[in-house]
Amino acid sequence: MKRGRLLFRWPGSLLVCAAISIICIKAYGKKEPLITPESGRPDLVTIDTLAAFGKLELPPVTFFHDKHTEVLLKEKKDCKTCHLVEEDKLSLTFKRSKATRPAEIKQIYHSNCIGCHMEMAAAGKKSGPPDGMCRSCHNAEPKVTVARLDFEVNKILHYRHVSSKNIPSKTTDKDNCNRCHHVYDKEAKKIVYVKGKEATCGYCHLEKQKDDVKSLRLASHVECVLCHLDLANKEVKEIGPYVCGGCHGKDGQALVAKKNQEVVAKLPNKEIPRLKADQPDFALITLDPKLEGAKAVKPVVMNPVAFDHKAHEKYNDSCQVCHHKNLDSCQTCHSLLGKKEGGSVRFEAAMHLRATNQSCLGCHGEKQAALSCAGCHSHMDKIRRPDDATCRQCHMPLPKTVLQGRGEIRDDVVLTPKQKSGVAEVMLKGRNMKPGVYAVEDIPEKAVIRALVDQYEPAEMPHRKIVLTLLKGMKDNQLAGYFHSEQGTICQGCHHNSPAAKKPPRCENCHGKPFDPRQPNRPGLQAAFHGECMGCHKAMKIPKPAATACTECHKEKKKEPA
Amino acid sequence: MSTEQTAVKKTLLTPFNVVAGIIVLIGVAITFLRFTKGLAGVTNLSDNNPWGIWIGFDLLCGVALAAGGYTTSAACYVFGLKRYHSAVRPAILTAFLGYSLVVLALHYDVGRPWRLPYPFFVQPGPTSVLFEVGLCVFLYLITLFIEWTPACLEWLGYKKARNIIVNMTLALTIFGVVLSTMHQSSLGALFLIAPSKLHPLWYSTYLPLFFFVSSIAAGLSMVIFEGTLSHRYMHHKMDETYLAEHDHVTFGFAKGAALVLACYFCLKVVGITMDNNWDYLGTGFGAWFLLELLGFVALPCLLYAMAVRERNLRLIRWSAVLTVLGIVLNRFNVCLVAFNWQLPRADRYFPSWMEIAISIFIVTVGLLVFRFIASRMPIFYEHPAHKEHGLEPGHGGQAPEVKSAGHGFGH
Amino acid sequence: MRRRTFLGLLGAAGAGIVLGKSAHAGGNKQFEGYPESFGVLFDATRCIGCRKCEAGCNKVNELPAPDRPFDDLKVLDVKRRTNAKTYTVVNRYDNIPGAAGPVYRKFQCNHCLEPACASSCFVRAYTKTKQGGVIWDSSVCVGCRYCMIACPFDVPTFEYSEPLTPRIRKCTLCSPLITSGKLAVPGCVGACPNESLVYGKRAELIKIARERIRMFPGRYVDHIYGEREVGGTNWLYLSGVPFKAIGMREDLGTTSAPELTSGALATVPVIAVTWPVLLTGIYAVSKRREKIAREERLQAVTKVQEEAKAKLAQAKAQAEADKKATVEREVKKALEQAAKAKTTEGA
Amino acid sequence: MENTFYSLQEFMLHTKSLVYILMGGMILGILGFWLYLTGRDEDKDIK
Repeated sequence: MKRGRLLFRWPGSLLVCAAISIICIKAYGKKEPLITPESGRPDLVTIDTLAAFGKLELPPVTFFHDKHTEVLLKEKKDCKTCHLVEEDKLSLTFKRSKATRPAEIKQIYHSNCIGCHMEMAAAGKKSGPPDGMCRSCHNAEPKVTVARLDFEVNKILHYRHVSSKNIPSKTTDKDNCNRCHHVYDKEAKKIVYVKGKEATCGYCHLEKQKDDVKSLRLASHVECVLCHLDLANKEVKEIGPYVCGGCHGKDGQALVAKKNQEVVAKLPNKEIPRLKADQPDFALITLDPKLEGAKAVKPVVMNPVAFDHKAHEKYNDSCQVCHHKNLDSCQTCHSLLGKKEGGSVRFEAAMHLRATNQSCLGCHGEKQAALSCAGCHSHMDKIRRPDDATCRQCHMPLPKTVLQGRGEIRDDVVLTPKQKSGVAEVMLKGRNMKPGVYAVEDIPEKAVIRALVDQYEPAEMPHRKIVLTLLKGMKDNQLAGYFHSEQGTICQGCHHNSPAAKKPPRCENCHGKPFDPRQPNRPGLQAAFHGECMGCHKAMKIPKPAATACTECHKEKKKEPA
Repeated sequence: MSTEQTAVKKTLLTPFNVVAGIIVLIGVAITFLRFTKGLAGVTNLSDNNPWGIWIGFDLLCGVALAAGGYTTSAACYVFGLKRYHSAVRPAILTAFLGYSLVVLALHYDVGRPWRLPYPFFVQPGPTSVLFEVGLCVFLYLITLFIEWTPACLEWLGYKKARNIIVNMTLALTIFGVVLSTMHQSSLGALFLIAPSKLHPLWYSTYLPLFFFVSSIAAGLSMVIFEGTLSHRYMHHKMDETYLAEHDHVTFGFAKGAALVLACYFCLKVVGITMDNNWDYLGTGFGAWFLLELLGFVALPCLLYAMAVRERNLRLIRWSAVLTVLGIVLNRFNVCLVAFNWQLPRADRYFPSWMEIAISIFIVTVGLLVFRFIASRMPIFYEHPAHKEHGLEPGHGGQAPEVKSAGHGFGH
Repeated sequence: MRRRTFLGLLGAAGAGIVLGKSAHAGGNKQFEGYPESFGVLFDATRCIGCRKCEAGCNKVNELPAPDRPFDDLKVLDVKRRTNAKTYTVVNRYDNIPGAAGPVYRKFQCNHCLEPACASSCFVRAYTKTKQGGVIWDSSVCVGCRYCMIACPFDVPTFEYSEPLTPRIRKCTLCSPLITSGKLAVPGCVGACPNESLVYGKRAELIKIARERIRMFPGRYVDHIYGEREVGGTNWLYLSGVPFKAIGMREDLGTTSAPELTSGALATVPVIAVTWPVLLTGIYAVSKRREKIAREERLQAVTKVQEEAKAKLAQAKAQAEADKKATVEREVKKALEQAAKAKTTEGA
Repeated sequence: MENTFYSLQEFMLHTKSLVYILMGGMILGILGFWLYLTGRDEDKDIK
C-alpha cells in the first residue's frame, strides 16, 4: 500500500502539472477579442481626466452619455445637473469650470456621480452603480466599444443652416454667417466676425488644442451642441441633434441625410445655392510672379488654364475637396518650386499628380472608375504621358484680346483676379462639351473577325452598337463630354496606340504571333481581341456573353457538305 | 518465409499457432491483392498522402525498435559491460529480423520492389536523405547477418567458420553502431525537406537528433520488453548464465533508458525554444504534443528511475512498454498525424484495414521466425561446443570475442 | 540522362577533379539557376477559367480522356488537384474580399530552380533541364514516393492503381516536346485564349511582370509569386488578390530544398569518421581498466598462497621439536629404571 | 561553362558523390591505421 503511494506520487504530480499546464496554455493561447464589433456605441465616453496628472490607480471609467441624457429628460432635469454654466455657456466638463487639483476632480466625480446614483436608488428608481462598486464604473475591459462616426458639415447641411429662420443674424447683416464663422483678432485678443473671411473651422481649430484655440472637437461641440440645446429650450420644433448618437451614430446620420434630401427636393431645379464666400465664378490658373516671393523665378511661359470654379462647386460637396488647407489660391502654398507650407509640392504636381484626388488629374482620374468609363479606361496604363492635344484641352491659348498683340502671355502681364475671371469666362464660353463622334453611317455596323475561322464561323461584332452604347454612357456628363469632344477620341478606347482616324489601322498590323521576345508586352492577335472584349465587359460588369461562352461570339462551325 | 511458417504451424496446434496461421493466410491473400490490384486496391494512400502506416509503422517504428541490436552489442563489447553478454544474441537476432521485416514491408509499399537495389547499383542519388538511409540499412542488414551467423553456425556445427566471424565481433559492432547512428538519425532527417507540411511542433532542425536519441531509448526498452516475453515463452530454452544475468541486464538497461529519456526530453524542450513554438502549445495539436512529451517521455523516464531505485522488475517492464509505445506514437505523429496537418479533414489519411492487416502479418511473420530460430539455435543459451569459452577466468562468455578481437587487430 | 553505377559515380567524381570542375565550383557558391531557362507567367487577373489549358495539356501529352469533358465548367464548382491522369487543373475561388468576381488559378508543377523532388530522389530520376523543365525518368524510379513528401506544392502524382509498373506523373513544362521540336510553347500556354499564360525566358517574364505591376498600380498585388519562393520557380504568378486567397501558400519561405537537407547530410561523414575512433577509444579504456582489475586479483591470490605455505612450514618444525623431546624423555625413564633394578639385586 | 554549377542541387550531387566514396575509404583506412598502430603491442589484450 505504502509502496503503491510512493510509486504514484511522482507520476501523479507530473500528470497534474501536465493537466494544469495544458489548460493554462490553452487559456493563454486563445486570443480572440471579448467584444463583438456590433456592440459599439457612439456615446461611450472614456473618463480618464486624472491620467493627465500621472498613472491611474484604477482603470478609466466608461461612461454612456446618451444613457444619462435620456434619464435627465425623463426626470425633467436639464444639462445643468451635470454641467456648470460659465459666462452664460455650459462648460463641457463635469460639474466644474476649470481643471483643478486631481484630488478635487476625483472628489467632484465621486460625490456627484455616486451621490446622484444613490439618490435615484433611494427614490426607488433604476440607477447606476452605488458606492463601493468601483469596478462597475472603473471597468478594465468594457464589453462595449466606441463606434463614433465622423460627422461632416456638407454643402446641403450648410445651406440648411444658412436658410434657417431659427438662426437669425446677430447683426443687421441679413446673412447669418456671423452666427458661427469668426476669426481671431490679435490686437483685440478676441474672436470677431469679419465678412468675407468665412472659412472652414478646421483651418484654425486643429486636431489638438493649440494655445487657446480650441480643438476642433471642443469647438464644434461648444458651437453646435450648445446652440442646438438653446433652440431646444426655446421649444423650436426643428432643431439639430444634441445627443452623441444624433451626429456620430449610424441612425442619427441616416436621419440627417434623409432630411437633407427632402430639402434638396424642394429647391428650384434641385440645385443647392452656392456658398457666399465671394469666390469667382471662373478662375484663370496662372503663375503670379508676386506670389513667387523673394526668389521670384521667371515663371514658365505656359498657356494658363481657364477653370470653371462655379461648375466644380456644383460637383463637389465642400471647398476642402480642392482647398485642403485654406481658401487662398493654390499658388500661395504650391509655388513653382514648392514651399514648406505646401509640403514642398510643386505647382505643377499640385495640378497633375495622379496619386492623389486633390489634384485636377487625380480627381478626374478617379471619375474614370465609373462603370460607363471603366470599359476603356481600365485598359489604359496609368503611367503614360497624355498626348499634347489632351494637354491643350486645359492649357488653352489665351484669346487675342488679352494678349494685346503679343504672341503669348508673359510674366509682366499681370491681370487682376477680376480680369482673370473675365478672361477665363471668355475662354470657357465657346467650349464644346458634347462627345464628338463620326457620322453614324461612317461607323461600321459590324466588324467581322475571321481570325479563328479554322475552328469557328467568323465572329460578328456589333461595332456600331458598341460605339453608340459608349456614347450614351457619356450623355450629360460634362467632364467626359469635353474630353471626348474630338471625333475619334472615343474610338481610341479600342483602336489604341495610333492617332485617332476615321479608318484606324487593322489590329493585325500590330498584333500577330504571341510571345515575340522583341515586344514582350504586346499580346498576340487572339489575346488582343479577347483582352479588349472580355476586359471591357468585365470592367463594365456586362454579364453576357460570359467570357467562357465561346459560341455566343463565335458561332459553331458549320459542317462542310461531304 | 511463409512456407516455413506453415511448416511450423502444421507441427503443433497451439492457439497461438492457430491465430498466427489465420493472420498469415489473410496476409498472403492481401499480398496477392497488392501485386494484382496495385496500392490503390489495398491502401488509402493518395497523391496528398503518399506515405501510410507501411512507412510510418513498418519502416520508422520497425527500425527504431530494432535499435536494441546496436545498443546492446555496443554496451557489451564497446563499453565492456560484460554482464550484458547473454542479452546480446537475442538482441542481435531481433534486430536482424526487425530489419529484414522492414525490407520485406518495403516490398509492399514501394512501387517497383525489384528496383530497391537500384540506388546502390544502378544510379545513386547522393543528395537524397533517403539514399543515405537506404545505404545504411542495406549495409547494416549485412552486418547484422554476419553478427548473427555464429549462432547459426554453432547450430550447424561449423566451428572454424564460427570462430573466424567471432574474431571480427568488435569491428562489426563498431561498424554497426556507426551505421545505426547514421540511419536512425537520417530517418528523422527525411522530414527536414518538408517544413511546410510537418506541424511546427514536430518539425525541427533537430529532428535527426531526436530520432537518434529516442531510438536508443527504444532499443533499450525493447530489449527489456523482449526479455520479458521470451522469459514467459522460451524459458525452457534458457541456460543459467542467461537467467542469472537477466535481471542485471534489466536493471542496467532500465537505468540507461531513464537517462536517455531524460536527455531526449530536454532536447525536445530545447527544440521548442529554438523555434519559439510556445504559442502552438495552446492549440489542439499542442495538447497532443504535450501528451506525447509528458505522458510518453517524461512519465516513463520517471517510472524507470523509481523502479530502478526500488528494484521493482514489474514496474520496469511496464515502463519499457510505455516507452516503446511512446516511440511508436512519436513516429506516427511525425509521419502521419502532424504531417499534412494543414490539409482539410477530408484529404487527411487514415489506414485501410488491409494496410493494418499487412502490418500485423509482417509482425507475426517476425514472431514465428524468431521462435523458429530461438527454439533451434543457441540464442538464449551458449552452445555446449563453445561452453569452455564461457568458463574462462572471471567473466561470462565474452572472453572469446575479447581474445579474438585481439587477434583481429593483432596482426 | 546518363546512368552511373556506384563505380561510375567514382569515375565521374574523379573526372570532375581532373577537369577541375570542383575548382570552378569553388569559384561559384552562389547559384542562380540556368540563365537561359524558360518559364511561364500566369496572370490571375486575365484568367477566365475556360479550362482550355487543361484540354491543351491533355492533348499534347496524350493523357487519358477526362471523366467529364473540358468544356463542362461545372467541374470548377469543387476544388481539384492534379492526379495521375491530369498534369494541370484550374480552380475557381469565389467571393474573395476586394475582388469583383471569381478569380481563377491554374495549378501544375512550378518547376523549381532547386527542385525538392530532384533533391529527394535517391535514384536521380528527376532532372532539372537547362530549358527549365523538371522531368522524370521512368527507367530508374523505384516508386518510393519520397518526392511527393518533399514537394512543397504537392505536385508529383502516382499511379496507385498500377500493380507493378506505377509511374510518377507530373507536368514537364513540355520540355521533351519542345526540345524535340514538336511544340513551340507548352500545350497549356498554346491553348490559352488570352495569354493569361506567357511563355518565355524566366528573366524576361520577371521583367514583364514588373512592368505590368508598374503600369497598372492597384490592379496587382505587388509581388511576383515564384520569383523567390522555395528558392525560385520557373513558373511565375501575378494576381490581383492575395495569393493566399487563390489557394497558394505564402508561408513556404525562400529556402530551397537542398539547403534544408544539406546540413543533415553534412554531418553524415563526420559521424562516419569520428564514431569509430571514439568508440575504439572507449573500448580501449574499458579494456585497460578491466585488465588492471584482473592483474590485481591475480596478485591477491598469490599472496594468500604464500602466507599459507609459511604457516605450514612453521607447524611442521613445531611438530618435529615435540617428537624429539618425547623420545628423549622415554630414554631417560628407561635408564633410571634400569639403575633402580641394579641396586635391589646387590643387597 | 561545362564546369560551373548553376544550381545548388547540381553542386551537391557532385560533392556528395565524392564524400560518399571518401567515407567508405576512410572507414577502411582508419581500421587499417588502427591495426598498424597497435601492431607492435606486446600485450595483445589491451587495445
